[in-house]
Amino acid sequence: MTPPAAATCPGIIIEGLTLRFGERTIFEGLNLEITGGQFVALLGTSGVGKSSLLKIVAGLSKPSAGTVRASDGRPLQGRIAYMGQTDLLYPWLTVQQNVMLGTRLRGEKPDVERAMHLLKRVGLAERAKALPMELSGGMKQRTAIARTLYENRPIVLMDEPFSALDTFTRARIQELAAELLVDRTALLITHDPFEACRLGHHLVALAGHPAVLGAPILVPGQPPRAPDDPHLLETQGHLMRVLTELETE
Amino acid sequence: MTPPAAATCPGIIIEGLTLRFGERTIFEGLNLEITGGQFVALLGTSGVGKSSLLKIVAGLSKPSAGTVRASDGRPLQGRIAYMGQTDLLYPWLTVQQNVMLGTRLRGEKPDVERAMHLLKRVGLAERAKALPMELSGGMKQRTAIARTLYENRPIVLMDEPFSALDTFTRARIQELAAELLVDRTALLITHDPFEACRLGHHLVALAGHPAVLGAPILVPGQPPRAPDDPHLLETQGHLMRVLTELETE
Amino acid sequence: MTRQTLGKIFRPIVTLVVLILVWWAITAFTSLPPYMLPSPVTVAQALVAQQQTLVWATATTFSEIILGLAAGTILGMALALAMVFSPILQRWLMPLLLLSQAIPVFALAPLLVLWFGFGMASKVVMAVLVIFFPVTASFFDGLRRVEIGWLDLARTMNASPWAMLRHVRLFAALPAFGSGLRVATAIAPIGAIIGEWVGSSAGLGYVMMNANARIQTDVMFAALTILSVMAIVLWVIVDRVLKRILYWAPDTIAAP
Amino acid sequence: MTRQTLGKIFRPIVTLVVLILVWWAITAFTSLPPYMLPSPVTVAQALVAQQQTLVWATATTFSEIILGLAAGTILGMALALAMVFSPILQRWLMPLLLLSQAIPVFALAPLLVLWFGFGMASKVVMAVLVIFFPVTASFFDGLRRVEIGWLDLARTMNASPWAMLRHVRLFAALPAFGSGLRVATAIAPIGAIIGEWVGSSAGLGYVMMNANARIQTDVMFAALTILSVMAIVLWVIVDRVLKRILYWAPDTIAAP
Amino acid sequence: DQKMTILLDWFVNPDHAPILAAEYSGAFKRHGLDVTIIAPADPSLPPRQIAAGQADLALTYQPQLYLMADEGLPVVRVGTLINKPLNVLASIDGSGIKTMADFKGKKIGYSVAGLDDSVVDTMLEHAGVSPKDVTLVNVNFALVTALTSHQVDGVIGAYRNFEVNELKDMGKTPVVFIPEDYGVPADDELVLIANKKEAHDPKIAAFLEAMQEGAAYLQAHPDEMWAAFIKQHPDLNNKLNKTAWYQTLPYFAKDPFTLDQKRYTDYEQFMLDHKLIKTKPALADYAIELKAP
Ligand SMILES: Nc1ncnc2c1ncn2[C@@H]1O[C@H](COP(=O)(O)OP(=O)(O)OP(=O)(O)O)[C@@H](O)[C@H]1O
Ligand SMILES: Nc1ncnc2c1ncn2[C@@H]1O[C@H](COP(=O)(O)OP(=O)(O)OP(=O)(O)O)[C@@H](O)[C@H]1O
Ligand SMILES: [Mg+2]
Ligand SMILES: [Mg+2]
Repeated sequence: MTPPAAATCPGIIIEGLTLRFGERTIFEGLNLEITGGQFVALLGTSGVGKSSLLKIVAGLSKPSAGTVRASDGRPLQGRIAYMGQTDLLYPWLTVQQNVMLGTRLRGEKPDVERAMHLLKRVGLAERAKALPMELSGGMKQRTAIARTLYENRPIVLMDEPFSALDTFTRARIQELAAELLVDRTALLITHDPFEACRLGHHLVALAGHPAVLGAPILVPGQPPRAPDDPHLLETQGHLMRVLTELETE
Repeated sequence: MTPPAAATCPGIIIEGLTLRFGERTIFEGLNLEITGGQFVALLGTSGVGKSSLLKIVAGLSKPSAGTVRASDGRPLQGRIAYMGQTDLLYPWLTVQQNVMLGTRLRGEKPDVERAMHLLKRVGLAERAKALPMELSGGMKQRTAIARTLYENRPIVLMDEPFSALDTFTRARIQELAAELLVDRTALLITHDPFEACRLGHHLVALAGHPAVLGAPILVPGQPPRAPDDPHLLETQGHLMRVLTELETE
Repeated sequence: MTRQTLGKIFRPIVTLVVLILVWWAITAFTSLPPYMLPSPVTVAQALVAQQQTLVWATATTFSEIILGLAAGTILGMALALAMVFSPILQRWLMPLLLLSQAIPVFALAPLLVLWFGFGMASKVVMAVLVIFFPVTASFFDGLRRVEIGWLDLARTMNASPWAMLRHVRLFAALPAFGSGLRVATAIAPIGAIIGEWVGSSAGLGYVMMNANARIQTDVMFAALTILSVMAIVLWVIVDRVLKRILYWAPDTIAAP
Repeated sequence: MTRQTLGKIFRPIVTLVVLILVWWAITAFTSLPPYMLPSPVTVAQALVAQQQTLVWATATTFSEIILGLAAGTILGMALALAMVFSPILQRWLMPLLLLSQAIPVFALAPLLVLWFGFGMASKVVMAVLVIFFPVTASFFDGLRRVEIGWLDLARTMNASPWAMLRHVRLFAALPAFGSGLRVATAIAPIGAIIGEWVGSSAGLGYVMMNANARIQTDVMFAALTILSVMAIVLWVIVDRVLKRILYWAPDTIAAP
Repeated sequence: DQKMTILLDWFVNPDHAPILAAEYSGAFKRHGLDVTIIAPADPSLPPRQIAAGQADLALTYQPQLYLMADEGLPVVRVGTLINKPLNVLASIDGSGIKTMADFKGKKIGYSVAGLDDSVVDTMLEHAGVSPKDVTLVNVNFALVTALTSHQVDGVIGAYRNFEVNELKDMGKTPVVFIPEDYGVPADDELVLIANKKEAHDPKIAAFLEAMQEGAAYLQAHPDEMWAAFIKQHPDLNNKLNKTAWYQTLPYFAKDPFTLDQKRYTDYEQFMLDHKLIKTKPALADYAIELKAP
């Protein structure tokens, strides 16, 4: 479980990214550089193109134009852990097997201990043998989080990973994520400004038709920030203003 | 689109409700009375049994013991609009057809105007002819909300209806819901204490193993409350304390 | 006409041509005697020589196939729907359906002929017997394995069992139904041929049986070629139509 | 043994008994001559009288069914997998598979006997030809209509195409495969019977054709009864096994 | 012992008695032969298998010989099992058929196994009925059922020693028309064919000789042979087969070697006249007479 050294976690460079579905342009000419080892939160109104952007970065769909590459010049593929907006659990696998899916798919030896440790941290140790259909919505989401963290990859992409969790569970799992993803390059989509400010080194907003990326907002201090961190509250206020401006433009 | 008069919206009486899955007791002996025309927000940690409770009230699953009935003695069935935790859109229907699903299923004349009005209010008027697979996560959820509101039923049950929406869209749709559900009996599951305080006449928390319902917390004033309503902030603080207590018990 | 549509039209033709070339190569370069497998050239000659007979036989068999497929599909759907509606019916119907599949033609033939005579009817009935089962089995499987949430939702909307079937189960079962229909389409030609086996005085099966008995292998293969082309064309049509109907159930084959 | 398991065992038996009673009623109360449909009593007598022949024939046909079903399922799966792996292969294979379904037995028989001789092999090959297609078609359909998200996720996890197939597509296609296997199981007995058409001198199909040719309707129906029971028992077994394997794909039939 | 395979024309039945008798009486063994008998379900299969060298001998019908020669199958007749025709056009009392002329506007069922449709045409023409006025229906192997259920008014391909008895057994009165009476030349009902390459192999002659001994033994001990037959084929133990067993005895060729040249050339002319074959083959092309060793 030792994370790769900060130096080994590549940054992500997004250049001129454009996405169109037929006539509709979702976003156009997006540029963004995420420094290796940084945690970036991506915000934006519903339907603006956040998930689409994340999928392109993950290599799961092709942009209409533009490129995404790693800062170290090596291919991104194979170094990304991706968590989609829906849980995407395999219904025929137990919770534990779902968590260890990566090793299973790569034909590696599954690390049961690590999986059980993660399940414990997300509060599902007792349900390790349950099937997804026996879980509540939030439990499914936590399983998916555990699966993503189990992957132990230098780059982590997460699409609204905590949306189905209550305040307390959410806070706990945010801390877990921050702990395990320290020095990883992470891009996280969230609708919760508080969450964004708590976890991110930088915040980026996607807005408009076609959508463009706002200038990254720096959050001072190191994540995860305590809920009452003054930086946090300050940045949250700033963020809300920025978002409100974008919204009313 | 005229809502039924307040008097015609029945309350819900839950008595001695118990749910077990095999050996595991989810909740036991729940009692709750929701006055007709009231908006009740249900909170609780992930996996505590909120969705299960809602499904039982909706008549979709059987409790191990206990009863749910309408305060006016008539059957509940047929008077409930239910929105599940997942969007449950039919992939072969367009957004608009999904919204008008109820009338289609009952063989009634679909009310296109009403559907389009609702779609406009949730910001999807332009995508009325799109298929669910062409929508973003939040757009799917908004379609499901429109579908639930289209039903125009005296009792409305909603399971985390706004979880995939950004702050602004969420606020707008909360207002829409509050407007259309005025004088309806509504039970809403949410993880967002702010949302609960904004929309609910009463707040109820489900907590513990097996879970029990806490005493309903009254939120003064009429929903939807303005975001800076002093009652709101006060109750939110109170609610957080209650939840924290339950959590740490 | 775009390049793509052109490709779609040409591809089956290219496939056919290549298959015929392979066939020709087999007859030319192996020692298989012509009375086992005649060369495509001989068969083409027979095709021309027997033109008249074959055109008429093709028309007959084609109508049997179409009628059998239509009736078989309708019957198959009806049976599946009946079984979904009533689990009791299912318990009694299923063994009967299995019986209908296990009984060989020659055992059924006398009864069929007694009831339906030697005309078109007995052949269509026979074809239907062969065709309906894949449709029933697949459709039934599809109907009963529907996302529970969809049914739950429909239930809260006061959908009658009928509306539930018509608007939810039916659509949800379409992909499975498609599988069954594809199988049914593929075996429809043999269904018609089996029908002609029962008793006939026309049709490609009749021509084939006659030619077979007279060791006119070329004529038999001429009829067989027509039958095969018919089978492939029919299947391609059904496949395309199904893909169009199932626009909402995307095919993921391009990215294995 | 719980009441439920008892019910599960008794239900098929009750079904069989009722079917036999219906059969008896038909022969007793309609004017159907015995050489069309003999009464169950006559058939039971033939069953006893021909015991020896029938036991041996049953053993033969049973092994053909099992071999045919096993080989057919394996071939069916292999072909479906091959087509999933290579769209080019699919384009060339599909017409061949359709051909294999459109060619009647009597046209194939000489070639089969030539290649596989008069023994068990040619019969099993024939049975396989009948059985494999529903498996291929349904499985292939299931394999290609997989939730895209599952595939996407696996892709980010560096799954090889093989792992993707083995751990994702395969499981996701199991319900569809089940449909196909159910159809294959239902037609497996007729597959074996058709196999016996090809240079046969043993098996229930042989006994039946023989009896049919000799108008020994009672013997034919005795063999038919055995075949039917075999078909139903086989189907029930496969159905139960499939339901067990598909524990994660719930059946919603109880709540239509 | 020398291994041999013989393909019957169809399922085992009393028509095959001499071959079976040779087996039961040990005649094959005495001639150093170990014979495997295979009964196919489709009568058109054996000639092809002989042509392909998959068996040593096969039973077929004389008219088939011309078709095979016409199609270039390398097979020749080497012996005869039944040297008289068995085929009849049968009807039953109550179908309104008394003479051949009554078939005008009626349906006749036949099995596509042979040339029965041409035979019917010849018979009809001989009786002054245009074949166009009669519908021929392929009823496959359900001749008797088709007739008794009145789906057809007559059937061709019924055998004198079998289906005719069967109709009687069912309480019907058969009305029988013999093809030879209506301009169809007589033929050998069942003949043995071998691959041209193998025809002069001594084991073929040995087989014929053993079969001849079998036939002789059968004529002398029909009861014993019947008992042996039903012991081997208990499923065939019924009245119908028993009647056929005894009724067929006079039809078996006493000398399987003999080739009645005139009968073969006459039939060849018949085939040619009816355009059933395209060319006139030489007799030696399709039938030879072997010397008994
Ligand atoms: N079919 C089932 N079989 C067994 N256990 C089940 C089943 N369905 C739900 N449960 C269990 O019931 C409990 C309550 O689930 P429920 O979905 O009601 O939770 P919830 O309060 O809605 O949680 P969340 O906020 O995560 O949606 C969970 O522990 C879940 O594992
Ligand atoms: N397959 C598709 N075909 C057509 N349009 C699509 C398709 N997939 C996505 N879109 C459109 O692209 C836009 C962006 O979708 P995306 O899922 O990226 O939004 P998002 O920012 O993640 O929204 P949310 O917060 O609601 O999840 C939406 O307008 C959606 O309708
Ligand atoms: Mg999204
Ligand atoms: Mg829930």
